[in-house]
Amino acid sequence: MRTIDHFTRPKEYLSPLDEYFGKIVRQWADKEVIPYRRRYDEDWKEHHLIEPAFDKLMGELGLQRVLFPEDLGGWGLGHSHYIGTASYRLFEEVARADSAMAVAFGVVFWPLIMICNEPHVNRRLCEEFAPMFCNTRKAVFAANAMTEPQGGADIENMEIVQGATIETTAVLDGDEWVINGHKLWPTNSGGVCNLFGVVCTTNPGSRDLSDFAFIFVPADTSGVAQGSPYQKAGMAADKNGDIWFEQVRVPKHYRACGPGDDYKYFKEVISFGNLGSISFVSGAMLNVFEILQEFCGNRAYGGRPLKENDAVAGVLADIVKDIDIIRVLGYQYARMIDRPDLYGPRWSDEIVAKGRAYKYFACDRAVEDLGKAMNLLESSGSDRAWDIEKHWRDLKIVQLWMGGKQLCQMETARWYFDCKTL
Amino acid sequence: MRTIDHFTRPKEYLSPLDEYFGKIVRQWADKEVIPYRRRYDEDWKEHHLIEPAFDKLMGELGLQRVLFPEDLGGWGLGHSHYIGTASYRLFEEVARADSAMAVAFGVVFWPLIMICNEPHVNRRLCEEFAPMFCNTRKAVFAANAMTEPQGGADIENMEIVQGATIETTAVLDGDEWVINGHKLWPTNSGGVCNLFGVVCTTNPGSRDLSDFAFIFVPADTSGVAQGSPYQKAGMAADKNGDIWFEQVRVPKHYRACGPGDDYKYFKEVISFGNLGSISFVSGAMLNVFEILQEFCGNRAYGGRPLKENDAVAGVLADIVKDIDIIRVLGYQYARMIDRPDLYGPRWSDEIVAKGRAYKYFACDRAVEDLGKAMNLLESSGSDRAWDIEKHWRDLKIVQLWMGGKQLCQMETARWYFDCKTL
Amino acid sequence: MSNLDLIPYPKDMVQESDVSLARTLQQWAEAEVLSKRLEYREDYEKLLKPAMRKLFIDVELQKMIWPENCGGIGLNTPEVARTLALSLEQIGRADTGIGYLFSVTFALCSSFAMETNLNEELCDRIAPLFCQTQEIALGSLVLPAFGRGEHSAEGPLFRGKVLPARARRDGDTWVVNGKSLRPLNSGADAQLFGVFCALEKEDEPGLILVPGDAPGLTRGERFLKTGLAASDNADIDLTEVRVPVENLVFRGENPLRQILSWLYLNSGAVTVGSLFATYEIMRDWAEMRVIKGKGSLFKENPLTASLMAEISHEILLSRLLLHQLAQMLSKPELYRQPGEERLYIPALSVVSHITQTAEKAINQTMELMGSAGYATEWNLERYWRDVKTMQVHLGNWELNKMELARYFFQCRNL
Amino acid sequence: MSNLDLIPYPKDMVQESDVSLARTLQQWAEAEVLSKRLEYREDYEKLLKPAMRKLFIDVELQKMIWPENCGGIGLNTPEVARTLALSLEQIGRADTGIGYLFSVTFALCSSFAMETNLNEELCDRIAPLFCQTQEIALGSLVLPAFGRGEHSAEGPLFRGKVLPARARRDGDTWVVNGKSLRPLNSGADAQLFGVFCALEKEDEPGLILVPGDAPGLTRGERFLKTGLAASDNADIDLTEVRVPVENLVFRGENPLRQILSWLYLNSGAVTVGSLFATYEIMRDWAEMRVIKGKGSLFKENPLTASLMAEISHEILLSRLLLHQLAQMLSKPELYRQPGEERLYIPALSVVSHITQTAEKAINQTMELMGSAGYATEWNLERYWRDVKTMQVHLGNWELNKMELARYFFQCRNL
Repeated sequence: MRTIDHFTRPKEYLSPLDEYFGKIVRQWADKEVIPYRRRYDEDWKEHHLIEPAFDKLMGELGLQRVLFPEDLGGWGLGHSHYIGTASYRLFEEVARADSAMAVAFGVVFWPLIMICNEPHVNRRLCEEFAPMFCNTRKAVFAANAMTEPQGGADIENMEIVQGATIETTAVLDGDEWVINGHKLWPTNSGGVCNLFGVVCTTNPGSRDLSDFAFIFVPADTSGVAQGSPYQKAGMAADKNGDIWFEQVRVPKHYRACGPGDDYKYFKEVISFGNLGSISFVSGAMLNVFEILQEFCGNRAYGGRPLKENDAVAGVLADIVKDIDIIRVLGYQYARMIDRPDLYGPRWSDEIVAKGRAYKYFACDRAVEDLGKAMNLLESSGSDRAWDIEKHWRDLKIVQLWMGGKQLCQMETARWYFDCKTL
Repeated sequence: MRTIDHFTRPKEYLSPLDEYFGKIVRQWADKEVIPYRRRYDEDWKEHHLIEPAFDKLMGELGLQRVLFPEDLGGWGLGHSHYIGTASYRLFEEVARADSAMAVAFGVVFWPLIMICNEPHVNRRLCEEFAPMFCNTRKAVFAANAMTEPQGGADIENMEIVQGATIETTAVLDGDEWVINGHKLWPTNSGGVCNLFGVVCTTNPGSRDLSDFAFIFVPADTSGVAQGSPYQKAGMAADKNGDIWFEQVRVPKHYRACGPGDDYKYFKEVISFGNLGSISFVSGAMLNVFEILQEFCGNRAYGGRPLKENDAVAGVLADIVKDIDIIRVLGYQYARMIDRPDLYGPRWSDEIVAKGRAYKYFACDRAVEDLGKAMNLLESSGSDRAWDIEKHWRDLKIVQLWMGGKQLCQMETARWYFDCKTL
Repeated sequence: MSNLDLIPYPKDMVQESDVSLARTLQQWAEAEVLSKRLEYREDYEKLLKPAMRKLFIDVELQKMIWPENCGGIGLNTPEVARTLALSLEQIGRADTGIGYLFSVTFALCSSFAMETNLNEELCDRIAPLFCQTQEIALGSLVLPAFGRGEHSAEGPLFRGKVLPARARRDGDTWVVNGKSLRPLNSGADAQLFGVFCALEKEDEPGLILVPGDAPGLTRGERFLKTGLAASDNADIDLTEVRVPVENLVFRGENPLRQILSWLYLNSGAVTVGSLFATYEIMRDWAEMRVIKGKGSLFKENPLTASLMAEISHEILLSRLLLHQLAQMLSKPELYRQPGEERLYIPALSVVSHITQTAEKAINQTMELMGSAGYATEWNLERYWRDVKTMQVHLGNWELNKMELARYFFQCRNL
Repeated sequence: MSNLDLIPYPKDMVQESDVSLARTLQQWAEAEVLSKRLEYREDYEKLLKPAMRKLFIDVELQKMIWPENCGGIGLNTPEVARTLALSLEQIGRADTGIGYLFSVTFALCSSFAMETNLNEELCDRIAPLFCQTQEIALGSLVLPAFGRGEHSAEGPLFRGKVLPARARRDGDTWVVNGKSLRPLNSGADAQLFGVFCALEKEDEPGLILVPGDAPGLTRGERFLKTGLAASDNADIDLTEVRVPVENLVFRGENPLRQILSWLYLNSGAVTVGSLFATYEIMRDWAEMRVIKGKGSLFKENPLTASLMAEISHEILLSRLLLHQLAQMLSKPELYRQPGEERLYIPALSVVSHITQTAEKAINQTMELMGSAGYATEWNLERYWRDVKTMQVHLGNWELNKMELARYFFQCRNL
């Protein structure tokens, strides 16, 4: 009998933490999430059921600390040579149970990448923010406030827009930044966020990349307001809402890397975003494999298990083939992130573009395969009871975020074909 | 300006011979093949144009020797830990120019795998056959005579058929095998073959795997007859025809590995067949990228290069994304073949099944992408002059051989879902 | 202006009465559902029942198929196919689930209320449930299902599947038994179930009508599902349920095919309607959305325009196919009876194409809209969940294709 | 027995005369092409010309559209659409290339020989080329093409593309110039070219008829291509070619759309015919092929049956769409003139669906047949090459979709 561990992974790439991470998170998933997840959709606003599971994972198991340096209570992933492959395994195992929890957990690292990763560690900010995540047994959430009402994912479409459409402003007043603006949709907003990384401009309309600023704002700073969460097709464990910044004042040194570098290393954030997205897809799809094994092994057509019908088996083959390929691809990309010495910096246009390409491939395959899987199950395919419809709703969201497919296509074409005007 | 070398390869997997192989074969391709390949289709029967190019590659550059041990004039690839990745690079570069030449060249190794590869080196047969390939500057061809009139690719569908459908018989008479049977379609038949590896049975109808036999038959042995080549949609450089074996006598020790092992290691042959197929696809598709760069860069729509039209760029993105993924996947599979210590034996059901899965993925993507590429070029897409239609015809054949998609699906499903009756 | 008139349909096939009914339903859709979405955003389900009441009772849709002498409208000739196509487009545009409930109800009743197979005794007895009431009346079907483990324990197979219930003859009643049956819809509140049963001592299975209030029929918990909120579905148990012998509407495969042919036409029309809604949502988005910073309108970007064109292209083709099928169903003299393979196969083919195309088309529209695609606020995601749910209820495509294979290649052992 | 009657088409739309012509063409297809494939296996092209002669001359197909007073058959009213759909199915079934040559020729002549836009003077002058000859007569089109590098050098753009030639008025003649023009077909042997030209001192481009023997018209080398062997194509050069002013058939976009609408209908029908051939080849294969060792027939395996069903399903749908389009073209009073967007867009949509579906369907059929799929012996690979070649000649789908986007979303700057 095969298990999800039979799907291919490049053995030589696995991180020293791989086995340990895999073990503790899978136990957590099987015990704390999978038995309850069918009731998560109705819990989208309150998180009565969801919050305790987060506390276990992030606070008690302490996985929200991993990026920070060891001497600050972290696990030193930020300066390791296996941040990509190690987080991939973490996210994959969480996503197997619930990809919304995986993204909420993963996004905790998203702004911290700007200050915890070599070669651009901002020691002062690490020291300042580490305690918030390391000295607690409760889940603590961070978020990247990027998207704005007018532009959708324009802000991620750096190549073209170059920050010119950013309307959230940061003005230096003495040694404080004064931030004003309105952001939408970030993961871990809707009231749960503790620390924001805010994408803003020091000079509205400017295409000068040194005006692009990434500034940290603790959620309890006066002038910060979070709206209530939006209702969505899925991903109940991930809250998204509006955030308003009105005359918000933070210390000057809360700017992550400084003029130019904020822009440069923000592209590393995009790379990690794509890596995460791929890992969420493979994790959820591994669970889909488990579900298909059970359904097609125990339901009969013509008196034989469904899986023994050649036509059904053909579809099953198409699905596991994709899962295996997505996983290989995800680990290859994680390795490219782990080894800039071999593949170039994580923020290079090449790494960003290839991440986009792999991400939209993984999402497209998953959405199509989930549609086929639901159809194989007939009416059970749309029952909450089988969980496939859950993964279908959740992974659709992964496909749509971060600018969606079209932005991925444009960045892929732009890099490979040197397009100038896309 | 990007080149085909910008497509991802796992850097840590590359063989010590990678650069050298890449360099000499690419020179050969650009000089000896690409300028002439548009006339290959009319040369399908005679090979007036094609044969000299083969002699250069296989005889003069000596690449037909690589599998044999060094002391027999070979390059020792058979006992190396990089046979997979090294051959992948070789085949990819040849296929970039002409995938039919890549398969004809690759299949030279196919039967030799049975006797040149650790841990089942048959030293006596290596010594006997090495001179045929190593002491000449002419191209020398080998072929696997597998397919039979009645069963199509049944013979490759080992799991189910277990050799029971093989009608080509080998009867031991003293120290000689007496072989009778009729084979179809092998690459490098149609008159060009020098050495056959013949799949036959020592006990017709038996499902006892020790009755499955793989026996070498030099093409000039009396009783061996090759028919003239078939006319096909493409792949003019690869001749396929009928082969008749009538009372053909070869020494007893020409059986590759012996009862049981012939069957066992023949599955390794399948694995290499799938590895080769993937490499042919990625090689040809790399050339498609070069062609698209040229066409979409120099043809204009609305006064701007085609590649600057967002809708066209979307299709271009879909295509390069697939090429990059196929290549990553191909090298991962090559590595799995190189490192049985990490991934298990090359003849294991897992390696065979995953090879099938990757192969049908690669072929399906390529056929669809080539259809899109031809459509992008409008009427130029069907012109011989642009070579895209050539790759389209050739890769379609790669998709169809070795049992085609359905067999790949069944073996994938069978392995992942423990199906018993597919 | 919704611009739906840009999507052609075969005008020479429909009558003025069809067009005017469609216009009425379009008004209903806009007044009762589309315009109220915003106000009910937080609890969309609350608007469903009132809207359904308007449609089923006030517009009298639930009387449609019944003969006039039973208090119905008497639209029970084959020509109703064209009426259904145009009408259900509008209902599906408003809400897929409401359209689906009507589709199944009509298909069930078509087995005995159509002119071609009119069973007056049954009509007289059943019609009041639908025609003499101020309550919404729903019909539902219980069809063969996958077996569990070895089928030997589960009685005879029908086309590879297990019959959901068994019936034995006892004097002038049928006694029906079956555990945890999964109806296509409305297990929690349907007034009439058509249950496909194994008939004791007979070779052929048959469809038996079981009223929702029949003693021995118990309804399980309403369960959660992806879409079709209008359908309160639940498993049902039948324990020694007794119904008059006449409730056995038919035996064998062809009559079942007839029900399915009508269900396929209706579901296809509902899906095309949902695609209309998709098109309208996409238009709104494309008109107001700006990309690449200010200035460039979403619809003027070649890539997004290309995808929008692809989607509209598929909608156009689906509508043409839908009305072609309606035309075929409306003329049995030319195209055979819906129970015959010659008509059943095109019906299966068309509805499969439409529902599969719709899944893809709505998926792509969501891609165009980014987070607005999955935000409840924009309504699109509901059509996406609804259409997919309806599609899976039409059956596993791989297994449905076995029917096509038998037809096109005379396969015998599939 | 080919079992093609298993694939339905809208019977209520066609007249008996259409059916009988189709029957004649079916006989031609079987006698002149299908049955001769084996004997001509090594050199299939050799059978093309004789078969075409039979079709164009003996069956008089090349007289079809011409008015009777010009020696033609006079099938030049919109109703001919339904005739074309049924007839070209049979021609395409025999050979895609022959069907394509007829398709383009008819479409070109439709611009001045249809009752709705009859130009008697032109008909009198051109008809003899087709009606008073014992030679095969072919028409061809030269349409706007991609620019090379900067278009500034290449004159005005038409819908983003470059006009292939320029014409200046000189008294009562047009003087046409253009270098290395790529016709849709038959550059090496067509008797009549329709060249879409930039007209000096005019804003709108126009279509000018250039006879194949016009002084100043030179034909390049016949070039090699993937398919459509029946078309001997070559680039042509026009150097100071003089034609009467009346040869300017029309100016502007709508008349071009009309030509294309007819071309789309015809190409769609030819493709459906090629799909019929695919279906027949697949049936033969499925009947004789055994898999998994002896005993189990190919068509009885659920996986292969599923794929065979998928393919047949697509063929069925394509045929329904084709005849729906024919119906729309045949009734301009209900569906507008073919030159109007309201009809042109559905035509583009339908032919794009059919040709894209056909590519996929034939691809899948080849997959079923393994090496027989690409062996010339089994004939399938030729339909695969032919259909794909015809498809790419209908234009880049991404750019064609811009037309759909303008129609459905009123885009202005695409």
